[in-house]
Amino acid sequence: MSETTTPAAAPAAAPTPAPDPSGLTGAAGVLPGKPVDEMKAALAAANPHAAEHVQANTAKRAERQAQVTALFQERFGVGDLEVANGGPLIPAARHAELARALKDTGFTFYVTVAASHWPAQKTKTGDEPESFEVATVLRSVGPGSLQVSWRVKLAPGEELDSLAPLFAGADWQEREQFDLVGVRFLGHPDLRRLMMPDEWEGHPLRRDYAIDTRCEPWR
Amino acid sequence: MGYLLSTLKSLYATLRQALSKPTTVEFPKVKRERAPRIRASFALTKDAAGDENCIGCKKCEKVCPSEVITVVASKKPSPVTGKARGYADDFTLNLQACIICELCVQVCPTDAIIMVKEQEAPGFSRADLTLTMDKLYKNAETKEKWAWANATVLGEHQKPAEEKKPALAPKPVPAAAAPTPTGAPATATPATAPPATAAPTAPATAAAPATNAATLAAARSPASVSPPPADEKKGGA
Amino acid sequence: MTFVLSNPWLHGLVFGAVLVSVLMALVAFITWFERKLAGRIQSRLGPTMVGPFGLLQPIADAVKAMQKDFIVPKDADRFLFWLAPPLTIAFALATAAVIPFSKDVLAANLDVGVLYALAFSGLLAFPTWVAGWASNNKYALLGGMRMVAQGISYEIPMVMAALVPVTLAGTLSMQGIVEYQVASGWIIATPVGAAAGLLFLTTALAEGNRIPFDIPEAESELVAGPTTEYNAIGWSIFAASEYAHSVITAAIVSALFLGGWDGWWNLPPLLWMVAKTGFVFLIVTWVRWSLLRFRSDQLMALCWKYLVPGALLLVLIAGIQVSVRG
Amino acid sequence: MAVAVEAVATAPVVPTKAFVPDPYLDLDTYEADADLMTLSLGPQHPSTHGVFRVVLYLDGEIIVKAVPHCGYLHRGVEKLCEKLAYSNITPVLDKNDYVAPMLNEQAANMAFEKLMGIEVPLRAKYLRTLLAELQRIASHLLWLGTFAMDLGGALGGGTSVFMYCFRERELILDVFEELTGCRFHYNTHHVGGNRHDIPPGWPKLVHEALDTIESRLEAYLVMLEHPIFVDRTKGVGTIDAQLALELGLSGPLLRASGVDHDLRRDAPYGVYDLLDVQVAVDGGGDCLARYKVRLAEIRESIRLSRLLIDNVPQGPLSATKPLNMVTQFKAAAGQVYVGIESPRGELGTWLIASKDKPTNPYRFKIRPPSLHAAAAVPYVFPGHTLSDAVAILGSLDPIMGEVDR
Repeated sequence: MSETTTPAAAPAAAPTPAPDPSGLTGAAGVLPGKPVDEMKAALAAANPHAAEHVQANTAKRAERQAQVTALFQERFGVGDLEVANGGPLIPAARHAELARALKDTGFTFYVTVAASHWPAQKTKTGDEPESFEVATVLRSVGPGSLQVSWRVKLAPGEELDSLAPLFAGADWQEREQFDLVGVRFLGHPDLRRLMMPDEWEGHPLRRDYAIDTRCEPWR
Repeated sequence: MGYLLSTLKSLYATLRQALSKPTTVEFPKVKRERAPRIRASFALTKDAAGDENCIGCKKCEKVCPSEVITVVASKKPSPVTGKARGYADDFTLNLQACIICELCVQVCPTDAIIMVKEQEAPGFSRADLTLTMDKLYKNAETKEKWAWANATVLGEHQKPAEEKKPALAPKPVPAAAAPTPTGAPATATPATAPPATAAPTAPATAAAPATNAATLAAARSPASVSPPPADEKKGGA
Repeated sequence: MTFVLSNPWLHGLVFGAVLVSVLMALVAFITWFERKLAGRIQSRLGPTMVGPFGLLQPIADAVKAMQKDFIVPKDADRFLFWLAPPLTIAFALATAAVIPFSKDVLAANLDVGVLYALAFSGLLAFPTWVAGWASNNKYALLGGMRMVAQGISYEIPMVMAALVPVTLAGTLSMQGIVEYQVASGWIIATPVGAAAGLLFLTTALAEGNRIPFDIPEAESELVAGPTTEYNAIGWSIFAASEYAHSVITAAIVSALFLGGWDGWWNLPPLLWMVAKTGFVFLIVTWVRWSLLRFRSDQLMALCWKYLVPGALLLVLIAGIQVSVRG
Repeated sequence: MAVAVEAVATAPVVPTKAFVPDPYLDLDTYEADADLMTLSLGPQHPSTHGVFRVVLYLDGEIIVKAVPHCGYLHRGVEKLCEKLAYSNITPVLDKNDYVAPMLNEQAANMAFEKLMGIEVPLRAKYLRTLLAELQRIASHLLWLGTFAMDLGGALGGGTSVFMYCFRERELILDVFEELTGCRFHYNTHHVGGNRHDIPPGWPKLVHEALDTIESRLEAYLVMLEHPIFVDRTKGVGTIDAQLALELGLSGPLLRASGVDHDLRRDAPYGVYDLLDVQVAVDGGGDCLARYKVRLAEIRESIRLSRLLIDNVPQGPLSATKPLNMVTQFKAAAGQVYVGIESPRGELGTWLIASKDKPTNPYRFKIRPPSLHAAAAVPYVFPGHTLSDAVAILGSLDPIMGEVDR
């Protein structure tokens, strides 16, 4: 264990702190560290294959990326993938078809589904009706693992067909989204609430839920 | 047969562990050595001239994720310098809900609220666990209880690259004049031993917060490899 | 004094009272010893607070257990629920009657001592099952069922392993076996004796459901097996009977295989008997704190596929050895 | 030992057991020898590692159907995070996967930085990778201890291994205490980098801890390589590659089923692109394979940590000014997903920011790897006995704080 520093000798003289063998002087001091290129050289020496992995990743990922953009381009007529915005908007009817196509091109790993509630609001471009947005993320497995995501905009009460028949992992995630945000999934084997008790009414993660709590939700 | 052989091996393994020294200590009698950076409880500091550091800006109240700090502030003439400045009339910190995330210490502009190394602060009633203002100031009495971090030191650790000025020669602090409460962040010595109370002489760690800023800046500059010996300026005592 | 010794009723009564009180004190000490040993094995201190080196810890536990309220679950079978703990401790202590502590110091010098001891230790499965059945809790029921399955199936190899010293010594009386070992060397020294001793110890572990055979009260599966619904004095009686049973089995093992009170350097025979029992109990506890647990079907497979044929083989060899020796 | 993905993934799914587990089995169509016994494993049960309830339908002692119920530890973290500013979310997230808090902080802060377009300096990325590897060791050690206790019982050999693992994990917690001051909930990551820089004596401390762990690990692993342990775990709870991928299992569970996938090597973040991460893959898919994979990961993390602690680069620790206002970090509108490799699998954050409230996330969805481990229970339990169920649940290692959020 480290021991704290030894107390100063004489208060009058400038107490030079005795060098603390554990080097944890007052623990505010900082490890200077090595220059960056020296660090990179040391790591490269210890990890010969690191560069190989990076090339393999970039090559495989570029190939997968090309497949995905091609898929979106031809079958869904979607130009850019709007990665900054979480993926292109896909009509609700073609949601399962896209998932099936992506699974065939190698995106076999089901990552997550995230539903969000967008209440009606008046924006500059005219007032938007209330809507729900369901984003789904899939990932390809192995070197060059790439994640692809797309979004579907739903009117309140509209149902989205479930991915549970395709991916068994989607079962619980979709149940959680139904429980917390209230988006129903068509064809889901047993759509019950996952977190809340079954007789709970209301969906907690909606923007209009529990606004009147003690602490106003938006500080 | 395999069962018997590996049973003997397991027995041998436990025998070796049984013969080695146990790692637990009898806790109440023997205290375990904690790290210098341990974050346990809180304290409010006073500056060199004995004036309260806290100016009642309520930044800590806003930043606290679990909303345990409540501050009642007002403008009053300062008993030491006579000028009117902000003071906290009532500062309560409810330790029951505090998650020790150290954000209040970080955002405090005048290094008023700091953490102390006190190992554990057991409370036998809810009132014990609500740190009122006098408890907070009493916590700051003995210097070696101070933890390592206050806003300046934490700020030093997180200073982004471009603002890294070379290590300034530390501005000699005139013993008499009290540094202005805001205090220039880089070099002012925010807190030294209060002259009024017969505080024990400042052991090395006590001076640590004062010299840390300088040694840190020095240590940070790539040129110097080993931190320089503690600079000549000592907190006035 | 002689009148007491001569009248069988009074003899049994006095000796029984002495034996039970000594055993219960021993059990108290053993709980402390086991917790200290387990602590050392797990590189921690074990009880240190209560009394010097934590020696008064068992008394503290006993007092804590006594002053708690004996809760009976709602629609449990009240009479059976209350009956199970006393029955367990009775059967566990009953086997102590035949243990030869020294030349003439034993409670009952039955000439069917071995049979009596095995019968009572075999009976232990019954009250545990009663506890499991009466406490109206699914985990307890499962634990009780497992206890019956394990208790009965491990009874057979245990009896056969005990048959080896009986055939070698030619008598069923414990005192007789010890005298045979005094005359012609400990049974553990002979190869067949050693194998039988090891087998007897393993089955004794299973009988007292100690690790690695503690399937009935497997904490991580069945919460606490048949003793789930018991608290306070009920549970501590179950724990005491488990410790008492393993001490007495250690005593039987040392009597049958390690030569009972036979020892050199003319130390008092009683001291030898206690030392051997302590040594065997140390091994049992040491095994307990370093092995994992079987699954119940593996347990049965081990018993019927390996232990029973092995025991039969040993009895055969012992028989041949005796007949050859003439 | 890495098995090529294509070979395994396309292998035909042959029901290995005569008893094909059907999670949505309709009980009255199932003709049982005796009438079924419903047994509720949890929510208050010694081996459910947290508040998790599985209703088991037992035919004799064989499980016919398992219906898990979670949500007992649901604290509404996602709703709370919608109220908190970006700087305040980190301390709340420490409590999600309370066995590996460093990884929770890292995942969330990486998502904030990606959304706000902040580039973290090299030293901060380096320190984050090092802390992640140390935390992986501590998390796997805790799993090893609780797994041994599940198989060995609370008053037996299992507890000895549990105590040893906790004694080793203590060393890592002390190392974190030297750096951040807290043993468990550190709040040491913040948007743009880390908050606590490395004290000068730290590398020596880390080396001591790693050497002690490595030497002691060999000492008591002999207690686990015991035929009883192998009997209890071999062929128990087998998940083949196809089912593992479909279920969305990730991390050690996926690699134990033979799929060679590790985000640290396949989608490197932080300083992992400079490192050559040896990914341990075992085609068994049963509890023993999961044990072997996690053990190999402990050794791999020890190797990586030793390498990293010796070459800490110079430079600043944070790209943003130290926090002085709660509304210091603002995010433009956008949605982003970032996934990192936590000891339990892919821990991701789906973050939505909106223009009208830039200081708080609009929607903050956390992708917990343990949710998929818990969701695998109805696919794996049927066909096993009750004691196997406990072993499988121990090997799947769901952390309820993360599942329920």
